[in-house]
Amino acid sequence: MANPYSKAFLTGLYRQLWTIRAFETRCIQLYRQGLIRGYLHPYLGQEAIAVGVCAALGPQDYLTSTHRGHGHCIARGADLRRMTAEITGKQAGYCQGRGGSMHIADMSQGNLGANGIVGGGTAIGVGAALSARMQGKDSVCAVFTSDGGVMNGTFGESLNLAAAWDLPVLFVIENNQYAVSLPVREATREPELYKRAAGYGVEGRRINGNHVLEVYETAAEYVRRCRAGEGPFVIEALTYRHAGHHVNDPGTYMPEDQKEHYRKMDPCLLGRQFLIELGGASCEEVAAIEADVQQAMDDAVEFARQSPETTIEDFLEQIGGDQ
Amino acid sequence: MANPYSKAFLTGLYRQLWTIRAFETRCIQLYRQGLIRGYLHPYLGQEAIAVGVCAALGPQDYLTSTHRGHGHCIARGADLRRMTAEITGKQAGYCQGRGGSMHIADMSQGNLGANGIVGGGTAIGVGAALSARMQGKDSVCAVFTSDGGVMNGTFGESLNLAAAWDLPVLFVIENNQYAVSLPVREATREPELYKRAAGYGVEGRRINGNHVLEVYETAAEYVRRCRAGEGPFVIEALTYRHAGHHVNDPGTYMPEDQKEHYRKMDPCLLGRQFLIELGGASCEEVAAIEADVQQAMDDAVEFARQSPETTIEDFLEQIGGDQ
Amino acid sequence: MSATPPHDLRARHSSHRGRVQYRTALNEALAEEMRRDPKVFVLGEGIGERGGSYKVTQGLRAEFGAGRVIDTPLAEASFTGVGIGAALTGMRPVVEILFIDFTMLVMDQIVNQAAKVRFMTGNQARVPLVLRTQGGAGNGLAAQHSQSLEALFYHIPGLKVVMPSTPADAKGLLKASIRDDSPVIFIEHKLLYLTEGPVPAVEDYMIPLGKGDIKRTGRDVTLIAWSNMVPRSLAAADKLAAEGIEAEVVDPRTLVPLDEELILASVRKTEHVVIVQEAVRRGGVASDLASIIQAKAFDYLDGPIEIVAGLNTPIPFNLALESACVPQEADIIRAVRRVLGRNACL
Amino acid sequence: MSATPPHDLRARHSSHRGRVQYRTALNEALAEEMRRDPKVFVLGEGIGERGGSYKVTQGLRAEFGAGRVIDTPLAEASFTGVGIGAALTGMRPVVEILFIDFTMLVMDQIVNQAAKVRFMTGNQARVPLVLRTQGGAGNGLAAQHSQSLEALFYHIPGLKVVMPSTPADAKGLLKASIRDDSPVIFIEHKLLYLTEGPVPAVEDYMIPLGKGDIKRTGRDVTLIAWSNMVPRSLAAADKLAAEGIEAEVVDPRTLVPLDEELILASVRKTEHVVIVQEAVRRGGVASDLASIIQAKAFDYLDGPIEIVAGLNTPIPFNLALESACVPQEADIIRAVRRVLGRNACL
Ligand SMILES: Cc1ncc(C[n+]2csc(CCOP(=O)(O)OP(=O)(O)O)c2C)c(N)n1
Ligand SMILES: Cc1ncc(C[n+]2csc(CCOP(=O)(O)OP(=O)(O)O)c2C)c(N)n1
Ligand SMILES: [Mg+2]
Ligand SMILES: [Mg+2]
Repeated sequence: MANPYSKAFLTGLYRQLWTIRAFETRCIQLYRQGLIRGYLHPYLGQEAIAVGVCAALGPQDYLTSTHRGHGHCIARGADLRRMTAEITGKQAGYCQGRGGSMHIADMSQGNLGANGIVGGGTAIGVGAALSARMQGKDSVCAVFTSDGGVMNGTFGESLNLAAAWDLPVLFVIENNQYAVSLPVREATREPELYKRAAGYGVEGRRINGNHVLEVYETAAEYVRRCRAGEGPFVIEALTYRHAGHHVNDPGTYMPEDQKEHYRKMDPCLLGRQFLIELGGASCEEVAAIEADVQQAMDDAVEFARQSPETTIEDFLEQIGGDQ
Repeated sequence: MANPYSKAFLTGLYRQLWTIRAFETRCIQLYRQGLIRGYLHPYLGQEAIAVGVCAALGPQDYLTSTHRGHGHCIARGADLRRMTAEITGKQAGYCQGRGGSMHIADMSQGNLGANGIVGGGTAIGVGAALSARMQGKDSVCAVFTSDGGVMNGTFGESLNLAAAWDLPVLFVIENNQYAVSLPVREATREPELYKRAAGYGVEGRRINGNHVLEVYETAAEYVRRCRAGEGPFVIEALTYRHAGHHVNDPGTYMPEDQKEHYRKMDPCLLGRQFLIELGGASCEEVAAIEADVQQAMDDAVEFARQSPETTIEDFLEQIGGDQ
Repeated sequence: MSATPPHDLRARHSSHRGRVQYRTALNEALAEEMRRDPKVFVLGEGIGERGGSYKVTQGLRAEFGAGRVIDTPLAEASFTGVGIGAALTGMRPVVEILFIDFTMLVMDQIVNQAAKVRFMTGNQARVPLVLRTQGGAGNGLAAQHSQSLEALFYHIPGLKVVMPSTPADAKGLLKASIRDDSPVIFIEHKLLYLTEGPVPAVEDYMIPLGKGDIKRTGRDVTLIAWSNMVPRSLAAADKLAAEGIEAEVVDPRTLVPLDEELILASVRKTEHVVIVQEAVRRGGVASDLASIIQAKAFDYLDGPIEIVAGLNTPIPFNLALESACVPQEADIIRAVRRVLGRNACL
Repeated sequence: MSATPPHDLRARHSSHRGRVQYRTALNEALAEEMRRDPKVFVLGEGIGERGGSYKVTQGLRAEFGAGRVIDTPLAEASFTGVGIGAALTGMRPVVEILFIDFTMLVMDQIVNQAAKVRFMTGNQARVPLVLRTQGGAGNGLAAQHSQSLEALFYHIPGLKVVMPSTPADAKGLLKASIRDDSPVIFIEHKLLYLTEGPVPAVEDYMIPLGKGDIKRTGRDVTLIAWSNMVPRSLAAADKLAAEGIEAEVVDPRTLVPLDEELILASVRKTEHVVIVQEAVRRGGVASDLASIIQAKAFDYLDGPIEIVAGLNTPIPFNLALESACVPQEADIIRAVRRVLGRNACL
């Protein structure tokens, strides 16, 4: 493999992979401690998709996210403090504690938000792309969706609109092979989900979603072609969750051998390997990154813990008469 | 062309083609006279699709229809009297005058009804097929839809469900190349609509929708294969309306040369030609069929005219407290 | 007489250009806003060359081009979502859904996305989207093209709901809706498009959302009505005047936000209330208005509030049955007589 | 004390098998109906092997097989449509939509198809479909997983709306819903699944749709509540009893059809009404009940009807804010004191 990647670039990728890993791992702990409530859908095992795609985006670009949205938020450069505050329901959070994990958004970076409705953000992303073009901007919108999300009719509708209007949309299907417990092969007769694109006149491709460089390269090509007016495109990134659907799902329906298979190509493991083998980083350097991330994470948790509770009085005043 | 068709069969097809033609032509007159109100979407120009598909169905089969549904109703064997009564809002109509043109249904023949919501019947048809299988019936459901109907997300959703569950559904896309005034090539980047099927693991085919025998043959093959458990299938029947979207739409956006092109392969003209050339019918025999149909139509109109108005008292009693 | 606030008086007092159709007033509102603000655009089915099923968008494509007057395929849920995405990123889309019945296809996008994004993101974003649609019975279009469904939107926090009854209100409210930062459900009525009325010929004629209007003053009974029930109530009021009954017709114009004070002031004056609603009786907006009035003006009422509403049934195709299902002039007159204790006249 | 009609008394008087969970009662209802009638089947997300998000369908796949306990992909609109098609052709499907919030995706199928087919076809067909779903706040699930949306279905003619508050009601009403020939929207509450109560151990325990229940008798004030507001109102009533206030708690159980007579009889007795609703205040079912009561029992009321309801806001994620948005025991108590003129206690 020729190596067109700089050490700095590979370091950046790995730092993000590891940040997501650390963030989710810590969130699960916080959940078990009762500091996070509601639903928590960890992104563990899928880190390379958010990181690879977001590395291919520029500052002017948009993304729409899913119910499993922490990874997209982090990969798009969100502040861990405000994320942690949000997920623990604090006023200092991105959404003032009103949104939580399933609604985390960072509009300042074009992250239009996670979504509690599977498929809910798909059409919204197409709208962002249309809007950008109308405003003369060079933006692309990455629409993250899932093997479940493509089953919702708005996937076909939105893909069709984006194609009919030649919009710069990159649909990213994170095929982790399950919608909760339903295997994708039971959800559809054609489990190669990218194949749906052709029927709408759209180019698509299935890639290894655990391989951050493969994700990055594919996304970079499609983003470039989107900017050249050739969009939309579809990426189906094959991947696998580390564990169950959410923090309380034991995932007993996931066969051990499959878990094992994907653990061997864990996105963080691969990312570390790229950094060392292609970037020439030393084990110490890797450890330093991880320590750095850990510290940022500790700091974020501390920030969230100390951050004041949102008050009911403020809330009532804010919602006022009519919301 | 080898001729596997009997004169009786071809006579049956032609009688139905001509019945739809006569029915729609008369309805337009009644509309102009103020005897029909509301929306009226004539099936003129598309007759071969309903006739060809329904000829391939057996008595145990189902169909779901569209807002342009008179043709399906007639081809499935409905009573012209009750149809005319319905469309003129009389109590003796199929739906007691409650439904009208857009909701005409004949449940006794497995016609689950026209639909005022474009795409509204698609999933319902899949349900009929599932239901039949659960009840151990050998039924197929023909889901009629349109170039506009496939743009609605339920088309992809329903196709996917039917395929995932191997259901005996025959999706029939009547591609008349417009949704009201929107040409299909502006509605989608891939105007060969049957191509969407492949992405769901489903076989589909585009055919000449004005050619009743081509429609019949394709439908017969797919219905047979549906009964053998190979369903679902998709037929895209290319066709063209004789005139505008509804009786008040002048259809000025339809280019003259295209209208002319399709007029030359008018489904009734072709049907008559098949009857004469393949069935060996004489011009007198054809004229007799047409006269017969005309008489049935006159009789139906007379029946509807003389049929008593539905009374408000009856209606109020019927809806009672809660509908 | 009008309850329009001071800053609109200029408009009221200016010379009118004769009478304008409701659909023309809407068309003017769209055209003016599109001229004023390049971020305003429209999308929907058949709104381009064709000018819309009710001709509200006629001429817009010619003036503003296909880039800002976008014909969509039949994919309501997604093109509404496209509107939301555009609104979140700096545009001001006006999405048209041909019939309010079809808004049932976009409920997720409206209820779970548009109405909630601002709240869920802790005020990071606004959704300045107008969803124009059209409802009501009266043309023999049967059960799937005749509903009055404002109550469904009225119940969802985060949405505004506007239902103009006159050409002037249509224009002034549509312009205000387009400039509003919240998602607005703007509901027209199919029987009003061809009605005519004066429209102030002033620049930027606007009516603030949340301001109702007294369409007729009267001392004996308050008739609360909106959309097509306003002209019908006015016609009933004219007939009642001949019997010596002076009805005040209050048109809230915007159901959310609601001009409660205007309604309550009228109730306190007349002490008798009839609410006229085209939508079916059960669970309609009229019930909510009644619940507010009885809570806030209980001591002024000397009898129950009457609701004249649609029957609890889908709308039938047959024209005679259809009109039996929605309030007619005679139903309003009878209800007024009833609340005034003139049962003898029934 | 119960308003249950005579043919159910047998059930009431029979020996109870201790206490049963709400979710277990639902599970029994499904299993019994599936055993009784091969036409009954269930479909939805994760209802097979997984047994449903709230374990209501646990064990059904094992007993009835994958053919009658169907796991669906995430395509709510279409699998609901599949249910309608199956219902039209002889089956009795029970469709599960995981959260009532997601029913926004199936509104077209429910409102424009299921509710209207029978009417539009002039009675040619019935749609014996039950749509089971689950709503309410209380678990920190935020704005898209916490709504109370019964008002939207309540307004649509052709639908029945059932909202059980106890395990016994859950069982009896679900069985009756499955046997009903109309589409029934059956709304459970996420906070009730683990609650326990007696369930009559009789064969085919059923509660007819349209029969409300007096959950507690009292002479001073009528508390009308449904779903999770019933236990909350009962708790409030216990506290009020300590102050010498005897509240009657009326649970309509089915909102459509509504047991108006039961409600009015209680109102005529107590002459004071508080309606407790978890859904947002504006345009909720409580408003409609208030409008009916003031119309039909005006002379019995000596003060306004109070509505204790959710705030007009999407539900926030933060738990403290969430509970501030929906009625709590203290809110109910305060409202009762208010209607009884005990303002001093506020
Ligand atoms: C419209 C809708 N239906 C159902 C759900 C409940 N739900 C949440 S996540 C999920 C499974 C999603 O699977 P997939 O889309 O593949 O995403 P993944 O969880 O695998 O990332 C379901 C059924 C929902 N949130 N929205
Ligand atoms: C969901 C929905 N959207 C819009 C309409 C209004 N409408 C009725 S027919 C029609 C065009 C349909 O075109 P197509 O589906 O191709 O069918 P055709 O009329 O050509 O038979 C439209 C937009 C509708 N009835 N339902
Ligand atoms: Mg998945
Ligand atoms: Mg068409």
